[in-house]
Amino acid sequence: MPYRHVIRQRAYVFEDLKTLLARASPLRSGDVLAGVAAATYEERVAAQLALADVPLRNFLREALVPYEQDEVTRLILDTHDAAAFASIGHFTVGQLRDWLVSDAADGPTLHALAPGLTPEMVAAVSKLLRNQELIAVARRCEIITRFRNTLGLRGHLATRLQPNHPTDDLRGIAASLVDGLLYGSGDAVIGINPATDNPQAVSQLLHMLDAVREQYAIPTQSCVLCHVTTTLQLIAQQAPVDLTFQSIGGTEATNTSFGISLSLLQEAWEATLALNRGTLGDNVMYFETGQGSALSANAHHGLDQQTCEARAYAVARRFRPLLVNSVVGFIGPEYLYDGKQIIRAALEDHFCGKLLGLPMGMDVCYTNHAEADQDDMDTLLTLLGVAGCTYIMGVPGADDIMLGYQSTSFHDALYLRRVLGLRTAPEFEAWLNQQGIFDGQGHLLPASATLQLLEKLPPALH
Amino acid sequence: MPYRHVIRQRAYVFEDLKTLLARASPLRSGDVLAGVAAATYEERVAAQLALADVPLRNFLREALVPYEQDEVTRLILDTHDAAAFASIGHFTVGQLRDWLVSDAADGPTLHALAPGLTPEMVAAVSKLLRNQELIAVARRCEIITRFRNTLGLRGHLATRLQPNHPTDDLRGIAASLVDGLLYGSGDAVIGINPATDNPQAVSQLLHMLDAVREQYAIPTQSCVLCHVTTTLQLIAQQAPVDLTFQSIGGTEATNTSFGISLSLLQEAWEATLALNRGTLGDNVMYFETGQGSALSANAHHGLDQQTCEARAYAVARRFRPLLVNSVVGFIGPEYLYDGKQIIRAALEDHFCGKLLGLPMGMDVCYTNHAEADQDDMDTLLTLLGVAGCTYIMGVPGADDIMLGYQSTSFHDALYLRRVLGLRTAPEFEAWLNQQGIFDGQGHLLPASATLQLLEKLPPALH
Amino acid sequence: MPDLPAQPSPTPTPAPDPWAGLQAFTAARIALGRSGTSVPLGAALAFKLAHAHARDAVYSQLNTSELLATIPSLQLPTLQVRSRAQNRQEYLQRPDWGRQLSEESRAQLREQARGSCDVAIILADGLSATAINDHAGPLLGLLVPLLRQAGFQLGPIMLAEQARVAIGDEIGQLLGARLTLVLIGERPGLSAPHSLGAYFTYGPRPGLTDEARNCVSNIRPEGLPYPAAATKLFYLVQEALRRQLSGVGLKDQSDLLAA
Amino acid sequence: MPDLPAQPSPTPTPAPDPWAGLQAFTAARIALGRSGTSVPLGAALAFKLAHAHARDAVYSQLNTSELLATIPSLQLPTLQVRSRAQNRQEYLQRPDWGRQLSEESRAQLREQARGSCDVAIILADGLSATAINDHAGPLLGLLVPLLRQAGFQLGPIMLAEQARVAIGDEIGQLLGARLTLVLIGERPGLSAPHSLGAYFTYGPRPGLTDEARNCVSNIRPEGLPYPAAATKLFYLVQEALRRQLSGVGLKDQSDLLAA
Ligand code: B12
Ligand code: B12
Repeated sequence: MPYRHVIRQRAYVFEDLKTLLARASPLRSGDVLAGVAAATYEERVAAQLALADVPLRNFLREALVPYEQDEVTRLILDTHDAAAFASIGHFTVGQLRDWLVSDAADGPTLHALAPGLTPEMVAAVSKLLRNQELIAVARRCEIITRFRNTLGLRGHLATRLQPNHPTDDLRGIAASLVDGLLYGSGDAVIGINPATDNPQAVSQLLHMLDAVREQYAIPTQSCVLCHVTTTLQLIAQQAPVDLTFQSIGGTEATNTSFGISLSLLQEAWEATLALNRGTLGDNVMYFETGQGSALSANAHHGLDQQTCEARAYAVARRFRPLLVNSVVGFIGPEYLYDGKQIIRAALEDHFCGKLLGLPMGMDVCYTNHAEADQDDMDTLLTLLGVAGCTYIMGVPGADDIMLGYQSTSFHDALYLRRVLGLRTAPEFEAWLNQQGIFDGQGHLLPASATLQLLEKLPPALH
Repeated sequence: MPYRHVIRQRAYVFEDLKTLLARASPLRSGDVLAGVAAATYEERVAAQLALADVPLRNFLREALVPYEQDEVTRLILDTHDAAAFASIGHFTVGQLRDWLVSDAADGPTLHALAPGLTPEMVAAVSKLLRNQELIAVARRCEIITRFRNTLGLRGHLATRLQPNHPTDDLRGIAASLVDGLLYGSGDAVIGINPATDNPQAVSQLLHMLDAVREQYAIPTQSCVLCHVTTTLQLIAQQAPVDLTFQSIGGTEATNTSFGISLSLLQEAWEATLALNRGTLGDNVMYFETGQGSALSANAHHGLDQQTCEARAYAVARRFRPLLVNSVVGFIGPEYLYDGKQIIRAALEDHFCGKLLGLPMGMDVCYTNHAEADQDDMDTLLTLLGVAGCTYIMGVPGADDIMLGYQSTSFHDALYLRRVLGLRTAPEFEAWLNQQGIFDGQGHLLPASATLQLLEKLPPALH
Repeated sequence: MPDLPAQPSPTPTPAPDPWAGLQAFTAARIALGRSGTSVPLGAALAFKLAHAHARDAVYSQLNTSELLATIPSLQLPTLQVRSRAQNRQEYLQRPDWGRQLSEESRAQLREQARGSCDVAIILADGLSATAINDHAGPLLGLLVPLLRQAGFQLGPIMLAEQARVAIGDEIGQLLGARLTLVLIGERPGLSAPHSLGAYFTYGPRPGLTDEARNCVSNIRPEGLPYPAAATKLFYLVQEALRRQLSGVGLKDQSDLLAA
Repeated sequence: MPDLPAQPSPTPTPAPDPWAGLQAFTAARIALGRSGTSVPLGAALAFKLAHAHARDAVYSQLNTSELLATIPSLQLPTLQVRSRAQNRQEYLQRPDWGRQLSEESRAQLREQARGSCDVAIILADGLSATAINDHAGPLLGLLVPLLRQAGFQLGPIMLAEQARVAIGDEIGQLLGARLTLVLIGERPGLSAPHSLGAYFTYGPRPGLTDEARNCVSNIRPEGLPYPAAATKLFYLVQEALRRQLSGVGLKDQSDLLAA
């Protein structure tokens, strides 16, 4: 069904909903690459004006990727909660925007509404929001998940400790891990990207992480971010898997290019749940997403990349994950050209994830072929802190020596907590206090050689 | 004296301190235009490395603009407080950086240190700081000034109500003024940029503002931002001048191009002080600055624009102003190309002003020939809120219909106060509560036609 | 987790501010209403559209043929010059070039300019050529007769492309003008993408800075209307020529507008 | 206002972290110390310099002449091809072009390729040509003999400029290769601006996506060293050819490294 808007005698016609969404998207390189972006600023605003008038119900009627062709579409439509949707079922996208920014849309209301929202509705409304509104609305959402600690509490900011090493060397990883712990990092998860997909190597990493966690009784969870098929294989071999990780996308074809499907994820979810290793809760999945992956795999069906991304959150929420994050600047300038585009996309992703009810963290990051630098990351980091982001990454000195990109450092998290008065997960903070790492006020104590952790280093470092 | 640094066998030589500072500056269009920017990223880092090793004392020895030629240089060196400087006199620029970011540099210590810092030292160290550090250090500074209310208290954010009109129409201005007050704006100052420099028109504006303020007993101050010579003339005519405004620059030649000099400012200061109109304090000057004005007037002496800007703060602090703000994105892309450059410059200006002890506000703004938009402003606004910015502008709908640029709206201030828990100046907030505009918690009440202000509009609107 | 209200949420149409009536007094974006701390969507999108259009105005071009067709009615010769900036891109990046004549234009002026004049009027595109296209004709239609009646000798009307205010300094010197009056497109605003500024300089010569000039700004029907602008400019130019100065020392004492 | 301490402030030299000894175990930026919540300036500037250099690496170019001089020692013919992306700018903006051969290269391959082979090896600049310049020679010096001894028939060594991983799909098909092995410059990191990735695909043909390939990454002396990389790749390629598949279904069961 075509949509239209006239500006100064010029009629803009958008042939269908997905075209309308794409043209209404803030400028970014990936959409230009895909040939779906608005050609002019005026056209973009025309699309936003037309989009504002689209009834939300249209999103339930007009699937952006055909129902028959795509299991993600089927998931979205089949699990849509009509009862939750009822309260806003008569809105247009523009009315949804005006309601979302109003005081009526408080945290609990948004939380109850989440199952009634489809990713496409959320993507659509995000295109009508300015950065400040993406921040202000997202910060009202409190999405709490639990495994061995409590994540997502208002006023808290967690970190994934990411102690990667180019050859998965156990000592190298343990060294970064200890460094991170001593800087107060690791409440969201201690998660390693393995350089290799060798199951035996992954298994060794899992055992090492588990041993460290047990040795120091750290109230957190660990994860090795290998392919889900490898994790499944290791679960079968009784490896100590806390969380199952997988990169996911917003279309079936993207997921195929990642070598996964919903049923594979279901299988992995069930297998991980069955391990029953969580002490406080049973959120056992960890997903990563990021704008651009669908287009990169030529699996975007003419959708803009932000809408594809929001659809990935529908995949994620199916499995009640402990953690989700968008690796927003990770892929490169092909999809998000510079700091400005990375910042905008990050705020969109965080907003969309939170509105859909996900425990949304962000990898505040960039690659060396992008037009971005640490200043952009400081900017984004600060904005996400204000927006109530659930967690960020903790990479030694912000330089991931295996993945070849810059993320946030342990220090960055300290900065953000300090200027915004944020705390680590309560169980983890208690542990940090007890270890003599934090001072009881959420601040690092001066480093001392007499710390328990240093006096008795993990065996891997002997 | 030349400075040097070798990177991979390549020796970078910087012929003097001003060249070193310019090469060490983060990239911006104005420095490229002036031909003083580093040619490559590597050269920029080399300059920063060399700059880190420069003793602070060098800045007292090596004037960037010759002492004989420039009264701003003379002001800086002649009023330098050697006693305050003593505690850090043995530092290099790099050590100053490491000390500034440390916990030792708390608010009171920084405040006491301010008279010992020259603008050039502060500009130099800012070039070594990332955005997050510019934010974190600036937010420790609490610079309090008073005229009819108290500005700059920690946890507060004030606004200048800016009700401009293209023909200085009294009704048009009053309409915007009332709109602003009803949105809680105006505690920093109600300040009009007059479209004309006609003294009689300015006088009418002053009387109108004063009448409104008296009628509603608003605990704030007013200002018409005409040229200082016009204000002086009007003071002589007994016009109700609360604050004297002037645009200032960082070199004598820039100020000459603005038609001013230090002695003229001194004369204006004394004349304004003599009016004795402040009830809570005697800070009576209001200054605006902005990177690029020196270069635009060909008055930069080969300095980079950020160093020139910091020198303008030395001019400002001489006169114990109530308010200072950098109109950071106001001039255009010739000097700050895009959102990224505007954001960086804004954080630098705010940091430098605060470190030098000034009540620093920021005009978060851009022109339509710059590569920037509302998203960039939301970003900058949020960062400045975290950085503890003293005040921002309040322009109806963010669109200044006379100056032709976009600044912050009344709504923007509401957003920022809401997400960061900031308040208006206490005396002004009490007035807003009493008027039924605020709810006692710092939030706007639903607009009602029965507000005192609406029931009895200013005479200009009859 | 609280249940959602069984009732559908009321459709959010942000209430207009009770003082919307004040909008009659100004084109400023007042009484916008709000939803939470946000501007209602309608106003937010209108703002964005205006931004798109203001950006376009920066790239507008002098409608030279129409201007050349109109001006002769003023019985003044016209000359076309360009600054050293070759295009918009250069213009935006090199304000210094926008203040200098191109080599060709300089040579041309050296050749063609003879004698001297009291006032040289320059129409410069500045940041909004639309402003010149729309307002220069009507304004000059009022101003030129006033100047002529007062006995001032006028130079040719110059059309200057990719020009900044200070280009008048070089032009004025080459024309031997006692005073230059530069009409220039002000940077486009959201609500006024075509506002005209007028800057005059007594004793123009390269190297002057802004303290040596005066400005009358916001000339357009919705701002300072043509008749008021013409009278004001006439008054000021006359004063400048009489007192042989312009700039900070010369105040606008005309009360024409204040009336 | 408190007075400043009469004593000069102690010179701020942020103390090293007591666990600085752990730096021996990893090139990661650990035990940096801190001043407040900031990284000490020395480390911060070192980071920035590394960023400048990593950005330069993106613009490095294949040292074709040296590569062409080295490879013959492997007794294999070489061919040079280019992707559809003509330069770095296009390469960065059009990843899809980086996956396709240029018209000329396609025509050239169509002409010159005859017969078939088991393994076609492609050296692609990717995001860091330096990685190929530095590591392709040494790695191939170990890997080619292994493959040859195992009796695999090797295609010509292809040098591909402005290329992405998937360019191997089209090349492999044109060469009639059972499997392609693409050695490519990984995106440069701060600490490793020259890391090499190896991707192999069984049954290469245009249109495949990444689930159909395998990857061995971080090949460089400070990462996965040449001998280990060669053995691992040899093991995996052998397995792929034996089991006639690559991608998610093929796991790296070699314990070579884990040992
Ligand atoms: C960028 C990247 C991605 C991007 C790719 C999208 C894109 N357009 O670039 C995203 C985020 C989507 C991604 C996803 C995954 N990646 Co990845 N990725 C990388 C990274 C950081 C850089 C690659 C690079 O520089 N390529 C060179 C450029 C010039 O070529 P290109 O043609 O543009 O890049 C293509 C390949 O890199 C390919 N690709 C990316 N990752 C993977 C992984 C595998 C197994 C394969 C076969 C191909 C592949 O995608 C690109 C587009 O086609 C590397 C780390 C490194 N240091 O190299 C890891 C890396 C290659 N990925 C890895 C993994 C494990 C994955 C996942 C399987 C994770 C998961 N559990 O789901 C997924 C799925 C990959 C798939 N089958 O599609 C591992 C591979 C380990 C191994 N030896 O098998 C690496 C080494 C990092 C790691 N250790 O975690 N990845
Ligand atoms: C940009 C600007 C500035 C910038 C100029 C720097 C720059 N490189 O652009 C800065 C911030 C430095 C500035 C300063 C001042 N400005 Co101013 N400025 C403007 C603005 C917003 C736009 C001008 C424009 O578009 N020019 C057109 C472009 C294409 O030409 P340009 O050659 O690039 O621009 C030159 C002139 O604009 C000139 N200029 C700028 N302001 C002024 C003011 C006067 C009196 C003069 C003679 C020249 C002048 O500076 C530019 C560089 O040479 C106008 C508002 C408007 N709607 O026009 C106000 C405006 C022209 N400025 C005004 C004033 C009052 C001032 C100050 C005197 C304020 C003060 N009290 O100090 C100072 C000092 C001016 C001086 N003598 O140098 C008034 C003039 C009122 C009047 N009728 O006399 C205006 C109309 C705004 C206002 N109402 O407040 N300004």
